[in-house]
Parts: sequence; C-alpha cells; structure tokens
Amino acid sequence: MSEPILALKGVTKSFGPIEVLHGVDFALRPGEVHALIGENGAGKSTTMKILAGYLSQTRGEIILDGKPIEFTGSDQVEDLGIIMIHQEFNLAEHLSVDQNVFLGRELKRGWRLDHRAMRTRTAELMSRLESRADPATPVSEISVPEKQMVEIAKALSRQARVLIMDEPTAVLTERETEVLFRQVERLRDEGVAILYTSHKLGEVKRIADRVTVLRDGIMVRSDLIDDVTEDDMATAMVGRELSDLYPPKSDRGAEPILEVSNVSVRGVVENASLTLHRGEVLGIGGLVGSGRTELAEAIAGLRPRTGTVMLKGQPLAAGQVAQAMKAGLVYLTEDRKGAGLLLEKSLRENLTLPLLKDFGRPLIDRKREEAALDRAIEDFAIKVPARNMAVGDLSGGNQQKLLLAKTLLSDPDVVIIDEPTRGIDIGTKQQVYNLIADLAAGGRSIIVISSEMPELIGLASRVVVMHAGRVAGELAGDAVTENGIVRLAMGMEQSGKENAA
Amino acid sequence: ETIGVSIPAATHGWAGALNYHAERTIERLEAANPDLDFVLTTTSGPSQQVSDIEDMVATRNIDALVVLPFESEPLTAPIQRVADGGVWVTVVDRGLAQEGIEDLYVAGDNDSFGRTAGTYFAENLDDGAKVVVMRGIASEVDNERVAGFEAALEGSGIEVLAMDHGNWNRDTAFGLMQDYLSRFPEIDAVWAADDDMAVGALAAIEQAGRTGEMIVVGGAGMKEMVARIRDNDTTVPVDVTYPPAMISTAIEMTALGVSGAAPVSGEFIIASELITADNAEDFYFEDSPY
Amino acid sequence: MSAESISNTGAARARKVDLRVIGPLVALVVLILIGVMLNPNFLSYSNVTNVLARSAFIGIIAIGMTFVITAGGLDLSVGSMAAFVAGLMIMAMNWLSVSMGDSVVVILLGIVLALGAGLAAGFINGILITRAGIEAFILTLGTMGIYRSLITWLADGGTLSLGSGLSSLYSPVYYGGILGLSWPIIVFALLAILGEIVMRHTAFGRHCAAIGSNEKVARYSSVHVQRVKLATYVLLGLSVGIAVVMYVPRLGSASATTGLLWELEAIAAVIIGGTLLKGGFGRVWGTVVGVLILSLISNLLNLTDFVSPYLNGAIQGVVIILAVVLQRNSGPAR
Amino acid sequence: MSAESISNTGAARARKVDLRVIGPLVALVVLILIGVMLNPNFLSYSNVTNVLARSAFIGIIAIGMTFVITAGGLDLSVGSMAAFVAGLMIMAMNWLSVSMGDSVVVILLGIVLALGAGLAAGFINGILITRAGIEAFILTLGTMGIYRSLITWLADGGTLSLGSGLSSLYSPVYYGGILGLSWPIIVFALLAILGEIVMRHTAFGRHCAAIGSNEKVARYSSVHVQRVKLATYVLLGLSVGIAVVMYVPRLGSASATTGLLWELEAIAAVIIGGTLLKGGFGRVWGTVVGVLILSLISNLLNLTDFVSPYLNGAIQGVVIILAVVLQRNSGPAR
Ligand SMILES: Nc1ncnc2c1ncn2[C@@H]1O[C@H](COP(=O)(O)OP(=O)(O)OP(=O)(O)O)[C@@H](O)[C@H]1O
Ligand SMILES: Nc1ncnc2c1ncn2[C@@H]1O[C@H](COP(=O)(O)OP(=O)(O)OP(=O)(O)O)[C@@H](O)[C@H]1O
Ligand SMILES: [Mg+2]
Ligand SMILES: [Mg+2]
Repeated sequence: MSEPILALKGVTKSFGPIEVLHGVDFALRPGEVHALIGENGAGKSTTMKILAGYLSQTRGEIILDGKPIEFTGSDQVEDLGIIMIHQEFNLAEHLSVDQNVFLGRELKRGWRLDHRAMRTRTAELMSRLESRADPATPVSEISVPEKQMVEIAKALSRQARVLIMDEPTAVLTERETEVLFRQVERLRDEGVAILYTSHKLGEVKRIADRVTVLRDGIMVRSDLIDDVTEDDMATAMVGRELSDLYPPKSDRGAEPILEVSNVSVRGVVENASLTLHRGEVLGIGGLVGSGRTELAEAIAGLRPRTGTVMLKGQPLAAGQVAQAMKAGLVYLTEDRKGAGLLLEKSLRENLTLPLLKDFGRPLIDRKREEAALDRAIEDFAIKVPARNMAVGDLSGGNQQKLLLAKTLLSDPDVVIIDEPTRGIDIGTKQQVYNLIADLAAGGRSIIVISSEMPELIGLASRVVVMHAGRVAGELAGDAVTENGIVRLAMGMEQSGKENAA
Repeated sequence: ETIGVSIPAATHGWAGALNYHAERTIERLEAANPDLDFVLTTTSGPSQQVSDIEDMVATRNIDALVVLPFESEPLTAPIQRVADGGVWVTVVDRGLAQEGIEDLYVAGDNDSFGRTAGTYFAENLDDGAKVVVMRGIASEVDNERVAGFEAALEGSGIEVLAMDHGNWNRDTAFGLMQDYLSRFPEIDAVWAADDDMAVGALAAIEQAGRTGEMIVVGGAGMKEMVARIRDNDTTVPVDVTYPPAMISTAIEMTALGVSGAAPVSGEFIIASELITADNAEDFYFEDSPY
Repeated sequence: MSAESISNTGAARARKVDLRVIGPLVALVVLILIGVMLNPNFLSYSNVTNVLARSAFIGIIAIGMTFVITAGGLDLSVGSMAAFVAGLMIMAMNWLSVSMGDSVVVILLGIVLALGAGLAAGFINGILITRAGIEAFILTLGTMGIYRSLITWLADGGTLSLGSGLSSLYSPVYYGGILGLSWPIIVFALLAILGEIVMRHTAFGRHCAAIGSNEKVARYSSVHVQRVKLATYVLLGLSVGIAVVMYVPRLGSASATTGLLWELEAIAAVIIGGTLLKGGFGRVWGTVVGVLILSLISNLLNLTDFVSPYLNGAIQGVVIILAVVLQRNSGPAR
Repeated sequence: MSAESISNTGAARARKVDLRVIGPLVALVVLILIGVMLNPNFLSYSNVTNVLARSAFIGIIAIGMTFVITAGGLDLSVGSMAAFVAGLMIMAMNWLSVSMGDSVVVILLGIVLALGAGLAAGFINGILITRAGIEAFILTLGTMGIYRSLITWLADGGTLSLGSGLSSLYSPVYYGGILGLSWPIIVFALLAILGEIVMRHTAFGRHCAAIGSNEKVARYSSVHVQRVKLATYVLLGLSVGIAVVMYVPRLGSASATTGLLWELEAIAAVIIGGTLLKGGFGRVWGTVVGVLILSLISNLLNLTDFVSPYLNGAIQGVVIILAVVLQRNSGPAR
C-alpha cells in the first residue's frame, strides 16, 4: 500500500464554544478513492475544508507527503495540487461558464487572456462530462445540476494530486453520476488521491476503494470497501439498524385535487398536463434539464406561464405565489442556497418567513415562533449546535431539513417537492419518506420531483416522465420501473397517455 | 464680550473672499482687544445657519451677532428671536424680510450691481448689439442683480440672446461660454454676474479665437480682472465692484458698537462702482486672495 | 485569505455582535463627553433641545430610509423631494389663505397636502423602481435633479415664503411643545419607537430584511417582494412629508437650497447606525444614534474655536469614519 | 432539451442581450439626432471638439470608477480628491517656479506630483476599505468631506491660480493637440481603449467582475481579493490624477468648487453605461457612452432655449432615467 499523501493527525475543530471534530486521524493515499460518510452534521464538510486549507484546525496537524504543513492561502493549496469541490456552489453567477472554470487560473497569451483557449478547453471538459451547457452562458442562467458539472469541470481543469469532492452527486442524476465516476476512475488511475462524500451508499459501494465513517466528529471505522456492505455503512453511520427505507405506498384517492393542463413556459416547458389526486404521491421523472423544475415553479406561481392550473376546482392565477400558498399549494425549491434559505439569518427567521401573518398580527409573537422552531427541530431531527446561529453555518443536510420544515409549515394540501432528500443522510431520509407517506395518508397530495430513481420508484404510485420540456409519458403501479422511466426520459418511447392526461 | 459671526461657506470665489476678510479681521481685533472673543461659523444653507446661530446663543453666550443671511425670509424670524434676547445684531449684505430688527446694516447693493453693468452696456454698445448673460446660482441675490441689469437695458435696443446659470463657477461658465459661442455667430458682449464666471468665459473666447469680437463684463472686483482693466485689456474694459471686504467693516463697527466705544447704528449701503482703466489702481489689492 | 477569517468567524461572532451593537452608542457617548469637556453649556437644556429638535428632520427621513436600505434599495431624492414638497405646501397655504384667511384650517390643509405629496413622490419612485425595474440609484438621482429643478422653478430662483400671519400661527409646531419637549422632538421620538417596533416585530420589517438579504428567497417564500419594496419607498416619501410638516414652521420658507445634501446625511446616519448598505439587516435605533452623532459633530464644532472653519468638513469626515470603524466587522471580509 | 426549445432560448437571449448592449448607444444616437434637429451648429467641428474635451475629466475618472464599481465598490470622494490634487499641484508648481523659473521641468514635476498624489489618495481609500474593512460608501463620504475641506483651507477659501507664465506654458496640454484632436480627447480615447482592454482581456478585469459578483467565490478561487480591490481604488486615484493633469491647464486654477459633484456624474455615467451598481459586470465602453450622454444633455440645453433654465436639471434627470430605461432588464425581477 502506498504512503499517504495527505493526512490529519489528532485534528480538532471548534466553532466558538462548540467542538465539532474531536481528534480526527485520517489519511488519503494516491490512486485511491476514499469515501467519507456520516450523518448530517457529523463533520464531513468541516474535515474536507480543513484538508483543503479553507478552514484551519483548532488543534492537531495536517501532514502532506509525510511532513506537517500549514496552509497560508488558497493559492498555495492549489499549487500543492489540492483541489476541492464544495458542497455549496462556488460560482460567480455573473460570469460565464468558461470564466468560472478558469477563475483565478486564467490562461493567457502574454498578458492577455486567451479567450479562445479557455473556451475550447471548457467545451472539451464539459463534453467530457457530457454536459450540454454552453461555455459562454452566464452561470446565473444554467440549472442546478449544470452548475454542479461546471464545478466539476473547474476542478478537472486544475492539475490535482488530491481531489476532494463534497457531495458532488447530490444534485446529479444517475446518468451524470456515472459520467462523473468515469472521470474519477480515470484520475485514480493516474494516481490522484480522491476524497469523496455522499449520502447515496450505493454509489459509495460502486466507486470507493476505502470508506471511513464519521460520527459526531469522531472516526468510528475505516475499512476497505470490499469488507463492508451498504447495511454495515448505514448502521455505522446512524448507530442503529435501519429497517426498510421506504414506507408502504398508500392507495390514491379518486378525487382529483390538482389539474394542470397545457402549461407552457417559454423555451423550457411545452403543453404539459398532469393530474394529482387526493392522498396521492405522484413522481415526476426526467433527465437534468428536462423542464421538471420549471413546470413545478410555473404551477406554484413562481414563473410566468400559459395554460391552466386548477386546485380543488379553483383556478390558480399565473405568477401568484402567495395566492397559491393560501390556496394550499406549496413548492420546495431545489436551489436551497439561491432560493430556499436566507443564509445570514437565524433558523427562526427562516422557518417562519412564508407564514409570518400566522404568528401574530400586527406584532409577531416571538414565543410562538420559538415553539414552531422547537417543533421543526424535533420533527425533522435538525442538528443545531447553537440555536441562534446563522443558517449558513448549519451543515448542508440540516439546511435541507430546515427547508423542508419551512415549506411544510403552512400545512398545505398539495406539496411539490423538488429533490426532497438532496444531501440528507440515510437515517433522516427514512424519516422524510415516512413523513411523505404520513402526509399522503392524512389526505395531502404530494408531487415528488427526484433525480434518484429508487426514490421515485419507492415513493410514488404513479410517475410522470418529462423529456425535453414535454410530458413524455406516465407510468403507474407495477409499470413504475427504472427501465420504464429511463426509456421515457431518454425520449425513446412516446406513451399513448401523453395527451390524455 | 463675545461676538458671533455667521457667514456663508466658501462655495464660490466671492464667498471665499468674504471668509478671508472675516478671518483676518477677527484675528486682528482679537489680537488688539483681549476682551473681545469671536465665534466664526460658516454655513452651507439657511437651515444650518439657523442652527449655528442657535448654538451661538445657547452655548457661547454671544453679545453681538454679525450675520450675512443665506436667505432673507428664512432667517428673519430666527434673527428676530436673537435680537429679542438682547443681543446686538448686525446684518450684512442681504437684508431681512422685516425692517427694524438689526442694530446695524452693512450691505452692498445687488440691484446697483446689475444696473451698473447694464448701464455701461446701454451707454457703450450700439443699438441692436447682442449680449449673452451668465447668471449665478439660482437665488435672491441673482434675481436682484439680473433684475437691475434688465431694467438698465430697457429701451436701449440691446438684445439679450440668452441667459443661463453659470453658478458663479469657472468651469460651468467655461462650458456655457463654449456653447454660446457655438450657438451664436455674433456676440458683442458678455455679462458674467461674477468675476469667477468671467474668467471661465474669457478662456472659452480665447480658445475659440474670437477675442476682440466681444467685451466681457464681470463683477465683484477680482484681482485678476482688475489687473486686466488696469492694463487696458480691450476685452475687459470695466468691472463692477461688490466688495467682500464689507464684512470687515461690519465686524469692526459691531466691535465698536458693543464695547460702547462709539455710537454706531443705522445703514451703510455700499453701492457698486464701475472699475475703469482710470481708477483700476484703487481697486487692486496685491495680497487679497480674491 | 480565508483560513484565518473563516476560522475566526464562529468565535469572533459573539464578541463581534456586541461590538457592532454598541459601536454607535460608544461613539455617541464619546462625542457627548468631548462636548461636556469643551463647553459647560453643552448639556444645558437649551442646547440639548436645540440639537434634538434640529435632528428631527433628517432623523424622521432617516427612519424611513432605514427601511428602504434594509430592503436593498436606496433613495437619493429625499432632500430635493423635501424642498419640493415644502415649496408646494407653502404655495398652497398662501393661496388658500387668500380666500380663507390665516386660519388653522389652512394650516391643516397644508399639512394634509404635504403628507399627500410626500406619499405620492415616494410612490412614484417606488413604482418606477419596482415595476419599470430601474436601478434605484439612477432613478432617484434623476428624480433628485427633477425635484430640485422644480422647486427652483416654483420659487423663480428665489425663496417661497409663508405669509407672516400663517407663519406665526404655524411656528409653534416647531418651537412649541409640552412638558418642556418641543414637538419635533416628540414626533421624532414617537416615530423612532414606532419604526423600531415595525422593523423588529412586524411581518413588514422581517420582509424588508428578507428581501434585502436575498430577494429570490423572499419571493420563493411568498413574500410580496414588489409590494413590500414599493411600500418602503412610499413610507420614505411619507416620512419626508412629516419632516416637511415640522420643517416649514421653523423657517417658514423653501428655496433651491432647502434640503440640500439631506439625502447623504440620512444615508450616512443609517449606515453609521449599523444598517447594512447592501440590505438584509437594519435597525432603527441605530439610525437614531447615527443622526444624533451627525448633529452633535456640527454642534461641537460650533462650541469651540477650531483652527479654521474651513476644516470643519474634514473633522466631520474623520468622525464619521471613526464612528463606523468602531462598529466595523472584525475583518476585511464581508 | 429539444432542438426547438434550444433555439427558442437562444433567440430570446440574443434579443435581450442586444437591447442591454445597445441601450446606451440608442440613447446617445437619439440625443445626437435631437441635437442636429435643434441646432445646425451641433455637429460643427468646434462644438464636437468642445463637448468631447469637456467630457474628458469626468470620462477619465469614470473609467477608473468602472473598475471600482465592477468589483463591488464605490468612491464618492473623487470630485473632492480632484480638487485637492489640483490645488496641491498648483501650489507646488508655483513654489517650484520661484526657484526654477517658468520651465517645462516645473510642469513635468507638477504632473508627476499630481499623478503621485492621486495614486496616494486612491491608496488611502483602498487600504482603509480593504484592510480596516470600512464600508466604501461611508469611508469615501468621509474622505470626500476631508479633501473638500483641505482644498478650501489650502486656497484660503478662494482660488489657487497658476502663475501666468506657467499657465501659458502649460495650457497647450488642454488647448493644443495633433491632427485636429486636442490632447484631452486623445488621452480620454486612449485610456478608454486601454480600460476596455484591461476589463475584457486581462485577468485583472475578470477578477474585478468575479469579486463584484461573489467575493467569497473569488477568494476560494485563489483570486487575491483584497489586492485586486485595493488596486481598483489605486487605479481610480491615478485616473483622478490624470484628469487633474488635463484639467489644470484649462483655467489654471483650483478652488473649493472644483470638481463639485463629479463623483455623482461619474457614477451616473458608469451606470448609464450598463455596469451593474452592485458589481459583477462592467464595461468601459458603456461608461464612455454614459459620459457622452451626460455631456450632450447639458450641451443641448445650452444650445437651445427651453422653457426656463431653472428646469435644466429636470430635463437632465428625465434623460438619465430614460437612458437607463432603454437598457433595463426585460422584467422587474432581478
Ligand atoms: N462556520 C460555522 N460556525 C458554527 N458552526 C458550524 C460552522 N460550520 C459548520 N458548523 C457546524 O459543524 C457541524 C459539522 O458540520 P459539517 O458541515 O462538517 O457537517 P457535514 O458532515 O458535512 O454534514 P452534511 O452531511 O449535512 O453536509 C455542524 O453541526 C455545523 O452546524
Ligand atoms: N434562468 C434561466 N435562464 C435560461 N435558461 C434556464 C434558466 N433556468 C433554467 N434554464 C434552462 O432550462 C432547462 C430546464 O432546467 P431545469 O432545472 O428545469 O431541469 P429539470 O428538469 O428540473 O432538471 P433538474 O431538476 O435535474 O435540474 C435547462 O436546460 C436550463 O439550462
Ligand atoms: Mg457537508
Ligand atoms: Mg430541477
């Protein structure tokens, strides 16, 4: 076995009075894919940031090539060949894709930027990642998964000896994940040390050579991947056995509650129609960029649209979010950081923002807000080190849980959830699935948009699949299979139901 | 005794000279009379001037106030209140809206300032001569001056081609004059209601190569302009006085008044005079910054 | 780079918040101490009253500005708007008094007009910013020029003055009061308390902060973003109207120089008070402290003889910077 | 995504971008057409030259300002800074000429001093903003007051004038030129081209945009954030120095009114030109167009008789707003 290239020795990390890492020992070896897994808030991102020099440890040592090292700046870290892809996007929204990919490392000809070279290289990288994003498009105009691909391209464009990826696949579909993994394998074969984290244990099993489990800031075990099963990993992470991940599906009622007909959003969705029944969990599947998010946002009044949306027999006006919410329809965004949470504000302020009126008028009742927060923390198992901390300081998964709590606060009849379990650990995922089932059992109706095929299959009794902005077809009951969804999503099959719904 | 002096801030040349003279006079008087104490405030607007005066009364216990009101109407009531409190009041240059408040009034005459220039034009330009006018910052002073000027031109057959605001500012006047020159092929005279503007206008005329086509009459007696008159510059034949040194007179007389050394009161109106090549020497002060 | 600053944030935050909270207060106290040392009359009843009463105009406007800035906006037109509204009010009152005499009714009508005009002006700014999507800085720079021109034109380059009868009838609104407190002080204090409550304890205040922090998140949280933003400008317009109602009885006139640079003073007060210029966080009490700091500086300069009155502006500049340094974030990053 | 929808977005984008790109140009062309209609002399050689040369000072400063704003900063002090630097330069040159006579060397020394002083002033602003972490708006509001005071004090409230010998030796720098182009126009044009190249084709320009877009991202991408920000202020200071070098030979004087409101004009020009006030995107050629629009408005107003000169400001305001409306984002959301 080769010598470690980058290692932590007895590293602790405290934020103010709270210690989140308690003496972590850890080593990365060249030519190896090392997976770091653990519950939300266990300290994975923190560990990675320390390894990549974005955070400094409180105690302990970082060892590079056998020698202790102190990081002085991101310049130095990059020069050492340590590259990190952050859990939250680190892209300048105003700049184009190629400008972001080469930010800080611009290619030059003399003193001038070499636009052509950067554009070509970006196009190359993006096509290697099988992404269709045009290098000249501003990042603000591309979708969330595309942004992730840009992040990956940015990392690939650097000469890495160590590549650290914090949940790179959280926003990717299986197809893109596969594309990414091919790149990862290529780099591993070139001798790059790769550290990677994911809550999708199947993926971990597929790609990692070694897996380390972090629980509450302590390394609990580290094994070669062949020595552990997915269940072992889950158990080690959560500290208890996990029963079946998905709850039983409930029968859908016959009464339609949401009727969407011929909804179009300029350029992205065309004549999409679907029906949702009371007590039903409906899935929407499709590839990245197929227009699912836009359709959902259009229904929820967040985008201009044409066509009609009937909720409980009443039409919903286009572009009226508040009205939709009042009528009982809410949407959980896939863009947590950009559209979901105010990162500088406290948990309380975020939680109650959509529904402040219900917390006292004219004056807000602080106590009721606090009580609501207590309930949310409990219901969604949000791990909060300090109650008044800024939401941006929560771990990614805990932010997602807070977002769920915020969206469901108004107790809606219809919920559209876009990527509900993005970045959520396996234990909590199960809780969320149970919650969705409970909601449905309680007569609520849910639309789940997910890029995780098993999630769609496990949760939804019926799945609408989109392709290129159109509803390509619909699957129900036993027909909801991975193969069926993929065929529709790739546009290989036009279901007869296309226009019937 | 404490004397408060409140004047506008040095936002243009003439006001700058006013500040200069006020400061020098205060220094001189303080050195000469150890008993005399001065509070000098400069102000950028009527509202702040009222505040300054309030502060002088509330915290400095002034016995006399020398004030050049930024504007008449808004300052009238506040100064009235000061006078009612038994403080000696000297008003400089800009009269209050109500008579009889001040103990002493020292002023230039804005109407005469405009009228003198106008009269000069009426007497020295041909019938049908074409004139452009650069006004100051839109204000009462400016209105009075322009009214005097227009009144003097009445019936003279002189045509005013255009009037715009040069804001008593050299740079603005320079640009304005350039544009006048582009716009009017024939200009016989320029009235710049202040020497700062005249300086800007002269530079623009010179640049356009049209020196000799027209005369420029400014106002207030700036050193450079007086020198040009003295040296028989044909473009600048005359200038009109509006002595910023009037503030010195006011302060000195107030000092005399409050100390009871001599009985002073009443009105001292300093009419504007025409500076010509003959008397220019009398109006040239080498050391003045203005 | 980041390593340092990030690792510090957690630990530093507790301490930092404290400093940021009390920063402006510390500056205020220091200024008061300097004042006491410089002149025994500084804390006299009349000086304190004077300073507070004259802070009221900018203060009232700055309270409105706090909401606009918190919601991520800006308004450069308030000074000119104040001048314009004051001019309108004076003209209307003079005109009314011709037929109705110098009566209280005329004054009340004038007040209603001023409030209405302020509201309307705020509405115009707001609607153009929210509906036509014009950058607030540029739009209000434009309306600043427009109102300034209009008042100059209305006053014919000179001064618009209230008839003396009306003037003496109206002047108690500035100079009078109860319990030794003059009306401007009372109104300012009440509005400050009201503003603080609205900012902190109502949905509107929360929504302002949310919009300033991240407009998209606010929109996705079914906040009526455009409506709230519009409301902040309308509110600011209204507060300009109120300030004018207190201002006109003071000088009884309006001219092209009325309200000059009030916008900068109001914005400076808001920022000195700890509100973030980029929006997302605002506090009204801080703004009040900021206004008082600014008023005190010029009051202090009048209390003593400094080297040269020419340098007043420099001292003012230095104090403003120092007041903000006291409460700056611990690091350069933000 | 289908070929069809791709082509849709593509088409939509092209149209949108186009309007934003040509917006300021359209405004400029409209103004020129109006000018031609109003006055036959409008396109005369001398008028065009005058307007261009006059635009040069603010134009040069606005080019520097474009970088500062693109990187998310702001500088309100440039007008006062220009006055102060001009005052220093004149005093130094007068003083030198006592011992060295009215020679070209004195003028060269003066130029070096002006550039150095501008650089230093920019550095002071920049270092206080980046190292001490003071909000740029407040810091430069403070230094604006400080420089304005200092020049008033230096000039003793009056005007600092260059000795007449030096003045006539130096004046060709403003009035002279080659090939029918005067020096200010040449310098302005060269700096505009240089600025555009730096903004678009160098890492520095790109880093400015990245920092303005998201400072944290830039830092994580190993951009030297503080250094680049500092550099933008230093560059702006230098451009103020250059503007002063072109300004002083014009009238050979500096006073408390020199450079008044230049900061607002420069910022307005930058934003009219399409640079985002909050940073993240800037374009120098747009700024140049913005400066020309602003100069043309006042030129047009001088070339014609409008209702009342009092209303000039209002017309200016309306045109500024219209120029920005032309290139606003397609919707109110942003
Ligand atoms: N800047 C900070 N200030 C205070 N606490 C922080 C900060 N950053 C992280 N934490 C806390 O440290 C703990 C570990 O967070 P970290 O982001 O490392 O978790 P994680 O393992 O990556 O979780 P996830 O799977 O949800 O991404 C969390 O409790 C988090 O709230
Ligand atoms: N603001 C925007 N401007 C222009 N195009 C956009 C914008 N937002 C998204 N798009 C484009 O619309 C298409 C649909 O994106 P969308 O995010 O809806 O996909 P999706 O089906 O929801 O997939 P996923 O949820 O996996 O991202 C993408 O090609 C994206 O580039
Ligand atoms: Mg994480
Ligand atoms: Mg999506």
